[in-house]
Amino acid sequence: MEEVKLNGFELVYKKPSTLTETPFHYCPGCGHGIIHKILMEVIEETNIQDKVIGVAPVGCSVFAYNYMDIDMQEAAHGRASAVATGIKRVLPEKYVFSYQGDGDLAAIGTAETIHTVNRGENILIIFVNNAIYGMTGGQMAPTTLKGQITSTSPFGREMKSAGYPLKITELIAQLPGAYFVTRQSIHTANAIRKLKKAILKSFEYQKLNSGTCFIEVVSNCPSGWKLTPLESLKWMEENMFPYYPLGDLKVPQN
Amino acid sequence: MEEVKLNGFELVYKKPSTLTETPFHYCPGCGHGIIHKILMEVIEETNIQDKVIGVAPVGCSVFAYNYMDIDMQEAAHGRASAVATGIKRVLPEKYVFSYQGDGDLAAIGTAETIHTVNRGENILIIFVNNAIYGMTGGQMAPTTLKGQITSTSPFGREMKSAGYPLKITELIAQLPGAYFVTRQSIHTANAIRKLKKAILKSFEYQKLNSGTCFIEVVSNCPSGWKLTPLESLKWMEENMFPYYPLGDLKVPQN
Amino acid sequence: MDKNIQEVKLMKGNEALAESAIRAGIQAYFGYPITPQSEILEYFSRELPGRGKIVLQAESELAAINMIYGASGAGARVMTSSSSPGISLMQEGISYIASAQLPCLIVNVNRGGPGLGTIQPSQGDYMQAVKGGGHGDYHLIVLAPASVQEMADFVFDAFRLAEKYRNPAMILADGALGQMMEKVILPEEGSLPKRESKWATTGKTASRERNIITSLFIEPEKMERINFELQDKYKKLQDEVRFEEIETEDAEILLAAFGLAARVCQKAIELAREKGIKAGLIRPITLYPFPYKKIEKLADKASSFIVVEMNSGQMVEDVRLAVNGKCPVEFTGRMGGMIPSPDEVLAKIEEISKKINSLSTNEAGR
Amino acid sequence: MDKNIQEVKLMKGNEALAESAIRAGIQAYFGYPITPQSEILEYFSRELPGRGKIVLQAESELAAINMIYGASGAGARVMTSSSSPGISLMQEGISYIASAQLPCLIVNVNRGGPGLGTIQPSQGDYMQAVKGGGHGDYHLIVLAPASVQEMADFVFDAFRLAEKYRNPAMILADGALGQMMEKVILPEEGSLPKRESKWATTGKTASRERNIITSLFIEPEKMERINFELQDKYKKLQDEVRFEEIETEDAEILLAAFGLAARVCQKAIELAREKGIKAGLIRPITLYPFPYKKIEKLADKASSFIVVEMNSGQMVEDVRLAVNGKCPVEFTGRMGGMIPSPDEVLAKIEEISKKINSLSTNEAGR
Amino acid sequence: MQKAHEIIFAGFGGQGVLSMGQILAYAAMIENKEISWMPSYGPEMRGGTANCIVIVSPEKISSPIVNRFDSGVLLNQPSIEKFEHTIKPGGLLLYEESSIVNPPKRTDIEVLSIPAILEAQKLNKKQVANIILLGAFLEKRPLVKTENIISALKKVLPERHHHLIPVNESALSIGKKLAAEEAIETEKKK
Amino acid sequence: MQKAHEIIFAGFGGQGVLSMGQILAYAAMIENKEISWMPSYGPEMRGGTANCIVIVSPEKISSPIVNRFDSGVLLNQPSIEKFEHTIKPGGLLLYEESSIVNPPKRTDIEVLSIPAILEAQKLNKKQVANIILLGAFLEKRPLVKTENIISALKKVLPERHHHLIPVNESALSIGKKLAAEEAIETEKKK
Amino acid sequence: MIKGTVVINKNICKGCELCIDACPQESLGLSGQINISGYRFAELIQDNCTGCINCAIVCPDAAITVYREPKAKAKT
Amino acid sequence: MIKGTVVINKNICKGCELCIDACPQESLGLSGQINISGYRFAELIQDNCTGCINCAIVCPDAAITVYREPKAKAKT
Ligand SMILES: Cc1ncc(C[n+]2csc(CCOP(=O)(O)OP(=O)(O)O)c2C)c(N)n1
Ligand SMILES: Cc1ncc(C[n+]2csc(CCOP(=O)(O)OP(=O)(O)O)c2C)c(N)n1
Ligand code: SF4
Ligand code: SF4
Ligand code: SF4
Ligand code: SF4
Ligand code: SF4
Ligand code: SF4
Ligand SMILES: [Mg+2]
Ligand SMILES: [Mg+2]
Repeated sequence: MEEVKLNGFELVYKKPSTLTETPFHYCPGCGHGIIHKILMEVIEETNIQDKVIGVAPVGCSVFAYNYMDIDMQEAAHGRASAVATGIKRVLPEKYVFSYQGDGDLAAIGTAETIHTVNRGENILIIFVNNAIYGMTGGQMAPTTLKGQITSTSPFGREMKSAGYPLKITELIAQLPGAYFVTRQSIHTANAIRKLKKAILKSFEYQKLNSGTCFIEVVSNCPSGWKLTPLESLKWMEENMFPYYPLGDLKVPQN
Repeated sequence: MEEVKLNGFELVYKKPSTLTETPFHYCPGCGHGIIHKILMEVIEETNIQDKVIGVAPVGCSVFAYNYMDIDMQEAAHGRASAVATGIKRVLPEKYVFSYQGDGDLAAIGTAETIHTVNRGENILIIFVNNAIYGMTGGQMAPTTLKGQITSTSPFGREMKSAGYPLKITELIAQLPGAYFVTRQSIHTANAIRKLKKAILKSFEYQKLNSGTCFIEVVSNCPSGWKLTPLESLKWMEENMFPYYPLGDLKVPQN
Repeated sequence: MDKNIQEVKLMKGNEALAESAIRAGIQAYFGYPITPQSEILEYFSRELPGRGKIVLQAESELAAINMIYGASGAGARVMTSSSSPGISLMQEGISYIASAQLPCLIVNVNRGGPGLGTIQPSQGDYMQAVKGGGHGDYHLIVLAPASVQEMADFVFDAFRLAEKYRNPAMILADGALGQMMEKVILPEEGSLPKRESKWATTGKTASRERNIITSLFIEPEKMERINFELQDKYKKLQDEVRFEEIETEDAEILLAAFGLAARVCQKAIELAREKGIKAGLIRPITLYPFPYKKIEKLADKASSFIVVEMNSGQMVEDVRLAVNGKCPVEFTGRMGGMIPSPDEVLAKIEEISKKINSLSTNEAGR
Repeated sequence: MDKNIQEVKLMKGNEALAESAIRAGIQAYFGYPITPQSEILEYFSRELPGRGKIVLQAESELAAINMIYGASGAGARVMTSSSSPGISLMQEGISYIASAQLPCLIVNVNRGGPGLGTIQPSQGDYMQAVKGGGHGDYHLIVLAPASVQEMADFVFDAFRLAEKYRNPAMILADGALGQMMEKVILPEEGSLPKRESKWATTGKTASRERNIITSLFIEPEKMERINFELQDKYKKLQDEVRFEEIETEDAEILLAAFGLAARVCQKAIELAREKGIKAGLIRPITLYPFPYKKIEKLADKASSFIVVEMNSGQMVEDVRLAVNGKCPVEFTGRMGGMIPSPDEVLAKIEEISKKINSLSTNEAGR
Repeated sequence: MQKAHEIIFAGFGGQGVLSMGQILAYAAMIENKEISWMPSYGPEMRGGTANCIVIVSPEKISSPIVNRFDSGVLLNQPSIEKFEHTIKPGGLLLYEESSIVNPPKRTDIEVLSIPAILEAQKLNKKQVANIILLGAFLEKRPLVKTENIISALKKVLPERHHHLIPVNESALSIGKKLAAEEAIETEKKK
Repeated sequence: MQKAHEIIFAGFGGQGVLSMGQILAYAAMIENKEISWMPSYGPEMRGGTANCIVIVSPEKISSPIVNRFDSGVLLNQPSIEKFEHTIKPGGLLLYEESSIVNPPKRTDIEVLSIPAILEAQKLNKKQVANIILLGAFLEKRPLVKTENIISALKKVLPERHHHLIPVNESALSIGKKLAAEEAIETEKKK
Repeated sequence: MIKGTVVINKNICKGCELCIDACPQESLGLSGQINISGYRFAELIQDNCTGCINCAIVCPDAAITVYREPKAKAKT
Repeated sequence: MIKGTVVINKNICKGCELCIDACPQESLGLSGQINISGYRFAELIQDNCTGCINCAIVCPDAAITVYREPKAKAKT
């Protein structure tokens, strides 16, 4: 990082240059902001800004391209991994990632997600699981927990009719096309440092052309959950981690 | 079975009455015919002809309703399980099954398949895996084996680009909504007897309203494989069984 | 339920539509969230389970429309709803439903397109709705409400027509009609007769042949017969044409508009008449069947039509087909989520009226 | 490669189209099998890998069209192909591609619908192709070949137009054109200039701003501006109108038909002229942009139009819009996979010609 | 009043601007007036500002969305930036004092600054600030009778909050008082 | 010949009916005639019967699909049922003898029965039965020169099968001979 | 040993030979004739059928009906 | 102990308090004022910042810049 001085003090952290000046439109305390920032830190530190193409989903992060100062495409709802496949196949030398929410990746996009990984497309899929449809106002997601109240599960998610919270990452880890599969979160500075490492690794792995890297980030949605940001992190730890345990699900064999 | 005499001999086997008089249009030795027949034997023996609704896929078995003498719906390609969901939800007292090929269930229908089972819809899904797209002339299916030659993998299925043979039944077995998941085949009389038992059980389980029953049938496609019927069974045993091992993947816990 | 008392309520269009559907006796709703109509799914999620009816948030619009296929084929009164991109995803399923002749209701709360576009109100899906967005020769019955009251009322009309003709029906609304609150008197529960479909797949009893729901007819001769059936049905449907006329009797300039745009036109007409311009409005209520005959008649008296739409000019083609050259057909509209203001429409009216007068004076001059 | 020698070949329409696409330098094909066009994917599966190009059998048409979005957005010359039901599944993606203004080729080898229908040849998807099957105000560039030769040639035209106007192009063929063999001279490899798209997402170099491919413009004002851009483009496209005229100079009765139907009409015209009836044919080659002006002119001289289609009468609306009441516009056609025979068309010609003559004699009588 | 009155209510989410509009709409309904209430709607996460357009009219309402307003009730700075210029000449602009750094500058409309939040804190019920503003608005533009606002409140508030009706009533009258005084003030200034 | 000649080839899949048509089409192409070859296509599994329509014409061909034919070459019973009545009066119907139980009954067309399979077995090359029939057809309807059929074969057959050209040549001439004799036979019968 | 026999519907048989392969008694074979669909069809070639119904179970076209000598009778 | 300090961009801060919670030194708090977006924003409330950058890492709006006294200087 270049040396900037503030009355003799050294700069030790500043917003990455790979983020634009546009302030995030996200609600206060939303994990999307944290993940965007960390992702762009990695892009900056690995110097691949000119070699990376990102795919934004339809979801709260639909505007990701307003913030990430890289070439990006905005995909149809659920099709981000298909769009990423199209890009990577014609630009095999470039780094390609998709950034998707749980509704996008695990509901409407289920087929594209599974087949993209099954083909072992050499891309990184970042899966932001906040157990709800944030953008559309807090409806039930495939990852919504048992009994969790949302605008479309007003009496709490009920298995008999709405089905079970879908652990799609566990399914993904089964596919031979998956090279690195991990579940991380953003509830503490250290968790965020771990997430950053996972992203860093994934871009290194992408050079190897040996399969898909898949990072689930258990995240929050204060607005959808109707909690303050701090409450939301607590709720996440108490309710989401037990069902979506953090850690690596599949690590490269060699 | 009613007593019919042939010069003093007793009838011990005849085509089930739940099959219409229309001869199958299937190619010689095709497993679809065997599976249709066995399925209709179960319907006949359990006396549920008036309580069962079947869903035919788009695939060679698209004409199933010409042969099965029960109420049926013909679904759009890949959507049979969604159609079955629609039927079962409004007719919860009836027995509902979908009958789908590998292209239908594991390619274009992946999302519907996974979410139908994840919701634990109380239906039976019969998944006929012949590792190829039969109806359209022998193209590669998600289940096509490594190196297998098809009209769209003329040099043999190659992982780097086409991805890996998809063991969707193994994924299905992971879902809490799945109640009974098994893989059977049709290569011998005994295998067919086992398959029949599995179908019988599945209809019994459907009364319990405790989740989806899923039966994969490893089957053949002499035409698509460009083999004689007998060769096709041999090829199936030698090549498909090792990758798609027969047996129960999930049995009811109780 | 005091719901049945004819009391005036203040409701959002989306919620009035949903409550009306409950009163129309729907047995199941299958849908997927999308702005600006998620309130429909949310309303059902609150209200249906308690009444022993089915509400299911599908994994996608694609799944939802095929659940509709199954449920309607099984004899149930069912509906789905979405907005533009979601409706596009349903096109294959809609073509299947039309071909298999399954009655159901599909609601499109139109937003600005193309693509992801914007979530603001639009009428950009007119062509998709009336000319068939899916493959093959089929038509939906399409009703276009222009108020919260009609959002509620047309649910009953849609089911009545859909079940009478064994044809899918669509209510084509827009984001504003879905989101806004207006006064509404809801239709009475139970006032719509139960659906009866002997052809439905409910289990083959000994007393009848098996029932089959399909859209596959591999021999082209057979497929053509099915198509003739459909075309006959569409001819019969012409009897169901509905429209609203406002001050058309003496109108020199006739506005043609549907849905929200028609309301803007109504205001514009008042303003025009204040300025002494004889303007009137024809509002197609059924977009399919389209009131060709009526408009053709009106064209005999009018000196010009002005079609006003919240799109690039889609219904204008149907108006031109009806007018068939008898008089000029002008167009004005806004796109991508914008709503024309009464003043904009007035300006167009004045422009055209000047044209007409100058023409007539010229003629007088000769 | 001897491929480049201008030799006459005998090829299936589907394969001629695929080979032509290779010569047009496509970098990738994404598709999913469906009759009657699977030969396209199969041909590419044999030919592309050896040439270091991409052929990918997607998990569905839905995935395929979105792969096209990504690949075209990344600057590559790409195409997909399918038949009616598969094309319906692509409608959301097509609307996105049109909105994001991504050049690409989509081939629809039309089969009989609606629904699963039949796999026999049809023109039932005309409306979907030209009026927008997806949501919002957009148009595809639509080319309609009528021979195996044109199946090959139009691939080059489609890419040229698509890339010139940053707009998706469609080749609307039918099952017969795809399956039949005819003589064909394939276009020369390398005769189409490389695609250049400075706006493509290829990695943001220091020397430029980042490139973004999107169809989302949440403020309606912005979305409307995008729509104006699109509408301007569609106006410009009118310069690209193409059609074929056959014996129109002295024609009393003008047939209008596209694709395979036009070939049937050609035969019918010969038969009619043998019987002394002055018949001619206008064949739109670009279905969008549609030759309105040309047909309007022709309407001045002709006493009647007869539109002949392999559907219930879809293009007939565009012909009526062009003729705008100047003379009657009749229709005859077959549906659901049936092809009209020259004799059927001749019969219609004779019927109309009688009508006309009786009229004129009546007038003479006065 | 014989013609339609078109009002924009705008502020931060959570300041109760949507319900202000709804209460007015309900009251107008009780008086058998024609009404439309059109909320701004957008992707959830854009949060921040919210607004609604309310039209009260003796006759059928054409477009529920208009771009120029007879009155504006604005609760934050962004709303001032966005809507000050949309008020018709001779129209009314009410704004919440404490939230505004740069007050409106127009002179061709009546501009009133109401310390609603301050007054609400005095009632130690911050939530009624919007009702105070509504009161102030009605003082200047008596579109509906006060008693109907109260009955409207009964409709809008869930049963369990009906004990809040009294404090809302006082909020209303405070608002009216403030508006009356403010008006005189501004007169004096001239 | 000045007008288009429309032929239907039909039989079981595997009897080589599609290639018969293709070979004729190639030969016609060599002679710079206009041609169209239209195969029946359907869901794979319906298997069984296959057919193709070949049109050879001096001028541009309009519809590649016609319902009435100048000639028919039919290799199995179902094809007879399906196509016998579609031959134009005065037309030609050739069929493979051994496969047919109920032969055609029409008298307004020329009907020839050719023991192609039998003769092919004599050549012990069952696969050339279709070429024998093609030869027979060309004897009756010389649409193209025999040498061009040979060159067409070279085009259609993959290199590795070119050693089969000779046997195909003899098959052709056998067909021609059979047709000639058969014709005389039928004459006699009258 | 129990005696049985089978009746094969030659018109719908497709000659796939699965029954022939499945028969423990090798009682079945393909006929030299072809049926209306052009298939050689299966037929009994020995009188040693035991009525085990294996052939009927594996027949994809449900073309086989199986009969068996009644136990009673067998004993005598 | 190393001395550090932070600069918070009050205009983009949304007052989510994640930084406040993440600060081991409890150096941060919410201001009484609100910014143009109507949010109370975070600010330094004690001069005990060690420049550990935790706050900056957790900040969803990348509103925080962190500085630290150079080691060298610290030693003297
Ligand atoms: C085809 C289609 N269906 C539905 C929508 C509406 N929609 C937009 S975002 C979204 C879900 C967002 O949830 P998620 O993917 O979890 O992202 P989040 O906002 O929670 O980050 C939906 C249903 C759409 N835009 N397109
Ligand atoms: C939307 C759509 N895409 C493609 C097709 C074409 N199609 C028909 S069946 C089929 C696949 C059949 O394979 P499978 O499901 O394995 O069934 P099988 O024939 O092998 O039994 C395809 C791709 C279609 N009818 N509809
Ligand atoms: S709605 Fe939820 S996910 Fe979306 S920005 Fe707000 S907090 Fe984040
Ligand atoms: S194509 Fe294959 S799957 Fe289809 S009927 Fe023939 S053998 Fe069976
Ligand atoms: S019943 Fe058993 S023994 Fe008899 S033929 Fe069949 S398989 Fe052979
Ligand atoms: S199994 Fe059935 S179809 Fe196959 S040969 Fe035997 S009888 Fe014929
Ligand atoms: S840098 Fe560390 S110590 Fe300083 S304010 Fe931030 S978190 Fe607290
Ligand atoms: S974390 Fe960032 S946004 Fe949140 S309060 Fe601290 S500085 Fe403000
Ligand atoms: Mg989410
Ligand atoms: Mg298959």
